Amino acid sequence: MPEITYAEAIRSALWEEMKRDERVFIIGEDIGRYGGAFGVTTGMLDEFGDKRIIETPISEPSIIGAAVGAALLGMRPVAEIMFMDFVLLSLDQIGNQAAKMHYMFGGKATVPLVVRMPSGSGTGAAAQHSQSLETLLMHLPGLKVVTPSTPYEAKGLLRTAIHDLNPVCFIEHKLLYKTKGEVPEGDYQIPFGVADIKRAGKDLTIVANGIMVHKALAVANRLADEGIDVEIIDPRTLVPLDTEAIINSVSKTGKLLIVHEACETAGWAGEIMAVVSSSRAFDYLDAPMRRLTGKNVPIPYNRVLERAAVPQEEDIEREIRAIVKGVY
Amino acid sequence: MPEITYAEAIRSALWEEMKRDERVFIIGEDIGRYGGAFGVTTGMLDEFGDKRIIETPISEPSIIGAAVGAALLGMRPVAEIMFMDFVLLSLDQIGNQAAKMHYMFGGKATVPLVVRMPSGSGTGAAAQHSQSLETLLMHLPGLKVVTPSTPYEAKGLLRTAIHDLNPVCFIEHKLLYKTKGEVPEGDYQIPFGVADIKRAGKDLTIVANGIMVHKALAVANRLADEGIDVEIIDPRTLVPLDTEAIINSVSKTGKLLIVHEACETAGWAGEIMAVVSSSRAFDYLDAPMRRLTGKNVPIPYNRVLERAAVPQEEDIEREIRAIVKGVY
Amino acid sequence: METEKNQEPFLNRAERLKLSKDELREMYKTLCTIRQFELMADKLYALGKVHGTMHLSAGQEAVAVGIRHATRLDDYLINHHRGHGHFISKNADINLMMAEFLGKEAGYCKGRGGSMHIADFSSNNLGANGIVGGGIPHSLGVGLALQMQKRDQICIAIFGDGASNEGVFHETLNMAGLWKLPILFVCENNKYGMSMAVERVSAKLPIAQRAEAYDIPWHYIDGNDLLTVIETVGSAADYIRSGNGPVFVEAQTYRYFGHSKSDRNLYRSKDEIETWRLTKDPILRFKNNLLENEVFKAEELVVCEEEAVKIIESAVEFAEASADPDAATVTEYVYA
Amino acid sequence: METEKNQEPFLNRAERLKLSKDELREMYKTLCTIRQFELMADKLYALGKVHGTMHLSAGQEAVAVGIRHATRLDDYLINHHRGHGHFISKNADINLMMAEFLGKEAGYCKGRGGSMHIADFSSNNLGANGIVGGGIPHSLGVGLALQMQKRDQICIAIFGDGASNEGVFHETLNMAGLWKLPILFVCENNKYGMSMAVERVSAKLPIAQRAEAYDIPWHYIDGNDLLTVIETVGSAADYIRSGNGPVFVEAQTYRYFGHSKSDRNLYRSKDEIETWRLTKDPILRFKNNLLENEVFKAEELVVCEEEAVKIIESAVEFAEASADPDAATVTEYVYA
Ligand SMILES: Cc1ncc(C[n+]2csc(CCOP(=O)(O)OP(=O)(O)O)c2C)c(N)n1
Ligand SMILES: Cc1ncc(C[n+]2csc(CCOP(=O)(O)OP(=O)(O)O)c2C)c(N)n1
Ligand SMILES: [Mg+2]
Ligand SMILES: [Mg+2]
Repeated sequence: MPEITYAEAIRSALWEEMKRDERVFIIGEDIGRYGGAFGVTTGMLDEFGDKRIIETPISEPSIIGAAVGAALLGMRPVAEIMFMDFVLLSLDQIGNQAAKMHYMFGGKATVPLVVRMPSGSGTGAAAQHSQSLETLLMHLPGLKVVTPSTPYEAKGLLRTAIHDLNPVCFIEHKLLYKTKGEVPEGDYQIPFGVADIKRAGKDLTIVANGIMVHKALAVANRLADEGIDVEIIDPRTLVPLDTEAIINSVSKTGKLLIVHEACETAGWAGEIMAVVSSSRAFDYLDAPMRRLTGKNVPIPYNRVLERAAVPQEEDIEREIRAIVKGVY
Repeated sequence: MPEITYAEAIRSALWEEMKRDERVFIIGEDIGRYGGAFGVTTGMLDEFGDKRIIETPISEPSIIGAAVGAALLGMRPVAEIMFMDFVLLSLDQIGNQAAKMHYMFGGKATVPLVVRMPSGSGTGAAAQHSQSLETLLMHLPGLKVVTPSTPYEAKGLLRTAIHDLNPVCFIEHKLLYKTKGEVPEGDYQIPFGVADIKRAGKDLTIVANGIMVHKALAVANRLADEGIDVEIIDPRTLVPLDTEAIINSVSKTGKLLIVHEACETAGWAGEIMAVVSSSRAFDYLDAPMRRLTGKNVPIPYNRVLERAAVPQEEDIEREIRAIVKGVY
Repeated sequence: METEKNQEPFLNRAERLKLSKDELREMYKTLCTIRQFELMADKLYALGKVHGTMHLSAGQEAVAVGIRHATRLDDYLINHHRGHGHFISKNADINLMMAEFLGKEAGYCKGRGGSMHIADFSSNNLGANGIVGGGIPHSLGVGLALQMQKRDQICIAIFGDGASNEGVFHETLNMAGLWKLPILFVCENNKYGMSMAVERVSAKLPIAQRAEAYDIPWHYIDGNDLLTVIETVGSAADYIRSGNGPVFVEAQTYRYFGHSKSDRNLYRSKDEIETWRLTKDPILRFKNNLLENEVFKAEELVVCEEEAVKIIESAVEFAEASADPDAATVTEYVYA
Repeated sequence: METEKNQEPFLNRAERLKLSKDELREMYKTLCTIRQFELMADKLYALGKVHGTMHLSAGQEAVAVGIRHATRLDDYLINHHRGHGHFISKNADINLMMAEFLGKEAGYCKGRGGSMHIADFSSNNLGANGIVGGGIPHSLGVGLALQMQKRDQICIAIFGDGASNEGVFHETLNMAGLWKLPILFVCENNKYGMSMAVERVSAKLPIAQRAEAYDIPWHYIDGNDLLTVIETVGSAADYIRSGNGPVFVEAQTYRYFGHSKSDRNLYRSKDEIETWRLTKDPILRFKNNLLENEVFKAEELVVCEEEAVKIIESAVEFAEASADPDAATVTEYVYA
């Protein structure tokens, strides 16, 4: 299988879906000649023209509003919000409009809409360009929430997202864009609601998403030498959530650590704990469930602080050791 | 002590603070002659005039933006968002601006701003006028989040909010506006981060906010006759959260039920579980932690469905019995 | 206002607009049906039969009927919270509307939406919106889709005076003007956004002049004069349908009832309401035109009025006989 | 554009604007300092010393210097992401700016903000904003506060051409016009919002004409001609300070560097950039004016230029010698 980057994987999903289905179009800021802030749509304007690569003024609420309207008419818009932080400008259109229409109209409207947005810190872009806000979107019923961690998943999940009849928030971690991975040629989709066990293990379950999957994997591989055998579950889609995979894993390992870059307070780690708590896995827990998350701070600019604001490998390692030893 | 309504308590806090401090002003839609959608500011235009009761066009993002600017100049704006659902329109100004300025500017800016907003279902106002979105606000560092359950708390917490130097989201449940309760005359404040034990008990801890405090209380009082002794903790402020009160209570009862009207997925019940999980209380748990929350649905219009969408007394009762019996 | 200049005799105008007698009768009946719907809604509310809020459009009927008549039935409609009139004009099934209003499973939205969210996708009626201005940007997507699908429908986006102060109004007009989208913007100016008189919230009037900043042609018209609405909207629709881009119409009108159920009308005088009712009522004016010009005899119009009453009464019967949704279905329809 | 008509000789104009020789020299030096800051920022970035993004204003200096000169030092400034020039003009401590740019604890925001969030509250500089248009509505609150506090400062709100398409732009202009707030809106039109040429995102130009819809006086000026900026902004500031309400100034200018660090300039031609650099550069034009009119000798200006270089070099020294924040302090400053 060829190795391509995460950004290329996303582009190839967009490209193939636009070839396949003329209802698919892209709408967003600077997605044409500029190719998007992270180069994801590079070359697409030349291929598909400006009727299908629609570059807009800087008007985030109405970009999503426009996508909603088009979706109601049977189109398959893929909207891009340049940085996930700006989703706060569009949240009425996403949360009060797109998410609620199917329900509010008694099942008669469908809003097949994908909103792509880059999340995460690590680029020195500071408080307003670095957030991981997936939890907010999870809390709004009607939305699906996807956080791919590899090129393979990025492509397969984005295709599924475009085929889905609901609004899907597709969250891309910006530090992953240049990471490479194997992606099969040809048509494949990854179903929503199916977690991927990124590493099987018996001592402790880690649930992590996006870039944290990689950090957890690196640590787990190191700790394996010491005989600490970590299982890593990548939910891939946070809504719908593969609760069974998590429950099974925790029932086996008896220990749970959730790792996310999103801020701690009211972050989705709590959701995982709630799921485990009200499941048979609770009885198998032989240690308290733990979370390791972004700190409750706006992301700072300075590199040292920025690193300190979100979980790093050494933090994950420390947490794993603490849980395994039972000393916190 | 005189009995007044929740709405009157809020008005009296606003009134007294405006008398006390000329930096305090109110800004929002239809807050003058109309007195606000729920009548909270009735009479204030006559008393304070239109320079301090500032009625705006329907422009939620800029209402908050204006309040932020005024706060930066040392004023003490109290902004009103007519229904909490519309906070999604203002979330950039609340979450990317107000919440982050103190941090982003290295501690040099302060944004003493209160945003009042009515939440909750029960009035047949359907999907876009009935949400309980406090969890979203909790997840944005820099904000404080207050959900008073009684007139006493509404007044005392609002005064504290106005004195606070940070942006405070003050969430009023609309079904509480007409409820009555004792409120002391004269000056008092209720500190943030101090939970109130609304009922002491030894068998099970319920953490509930806003209107759910009352529902839980009604059930607990009924169940007391059967010898089920429920402790009810009202955090009052979700940020900052009185974790000690919760940990102490759960350490004592060994059982935890969280009740909120907000939707289940990624709702703040998970936050409470995470707090308990990483505390000494975890060792005292003799039953799985449970949550009873709003369903993951947009609030429906029809009364029967609307009732079914959020926890009712019978649901709370059923949950308590299940936990106490250990049969779910 | 453009029409105040228009002194052309009614009959000439009707003829020029090619309005047949049947059409005039039909329009009169629709006007009456809307009014009856709103009166009934108010009555049902007073009787405690309505759980929830509502926004009544009595007084504004000519805007809805005029737009509908001047556009095609398959044109797309995006509506705001005060939408009953537009739905009725667009041939909505009034039984299903009333059932929705009463929150019944048989309603347009199976009782999930209520007055504020009535929609009928099967007839290109994309629904009402509880977020002021929330539907405005949807028109962009509808316009883009119509262009991409190479269809000749237009999108009619209705909103109130108050909504024109939301940010999406500006964003949408800019993109619509820029991309020359097939959108008819109709600002239904009923003088108030809830309690706020337009003068107290708008830096400059009429609202329609805002369209100029986006190179969008605009008209500020007497929305209580049915033929004016038809004439302006008709030519606007032609212009839009021919690919010239959007047009903005502000229709001056007035709402009789309070803003919603909680309104005590403290922000306007009884006098003002009465003056509008007595001297500018859109139905009365149309009726007088029809009678003075002997298009119809009084009895013929009475027939329309009675039919309207019957339609509404039987809708209430239908709705009341319908079942509430089953509580067990509360989690259905969250996802498609 | 208003100034293209203005053929008044430089010296007459300078005299009419009461610009002393010292002031002219000072302004020249500030222009150079800004330019040097931006060149240095670019250099530091190329050297890998900058962790994070930046938006350089080289080419736009006259707008910043002109505004500053035509307003009071204690007027309030709200800035956008491309703010270095405005901060330097407003007498910011360049050492602290540079330290912030390099993320140091000694910086204006203790390294928490970086280029995009420089602020200096002690000098009424309310800071830059990373959200396009995000700062615009803050001007309303500043204006209201100034009115309530009965002070005679004004609020200067700076934003780009692209920002004028955000909803808050409309909302803010409406309220500012309605309430006659003391706000000077300055749209710094550098022809692009990131990659999007203004013509590709605006239904109608100039952007300033949008102010008309809110009854706000507007000017579209050559922002690369320092004296034009001073003249227009000066009279606007007087007008505003006298209680007449807001004024809108659109200053046409051009940015030389890419939008931010990731820009490959694919949306404009080298030619275009070169033409602006060579024929319309604001510093060059001002310099030529000063030399041609023999206000200064070439050597005198060289002194200014050298001083600017030194200021920037010593700022870099200061910044590089400063410490990074301590990782342990990461959770400080979340709450006041
Ligand atoms: C975003 C938002 N803000 C405020 C409201 C509350 N609200 C409902 S209708 C209304 C007035 C709207 O005025 P206008 O647009 O003129 O429509 P009208 O009600 O007069 O028909 C207000 C403030 C809302 N529903 N949505
Ligand atoms: C709300 C928001 N949308 C998009 C961006 C990304 N972005 C940053 S600057 C910029 C262009 C802004 O253009 P303009 O207002 O003309 O300012 P300029 O950069 O040209 O100075 C864009 C799209 C952002 N920071 N914030
Ligand atoms: Mg109105
Ligand atoms: Mg620009």
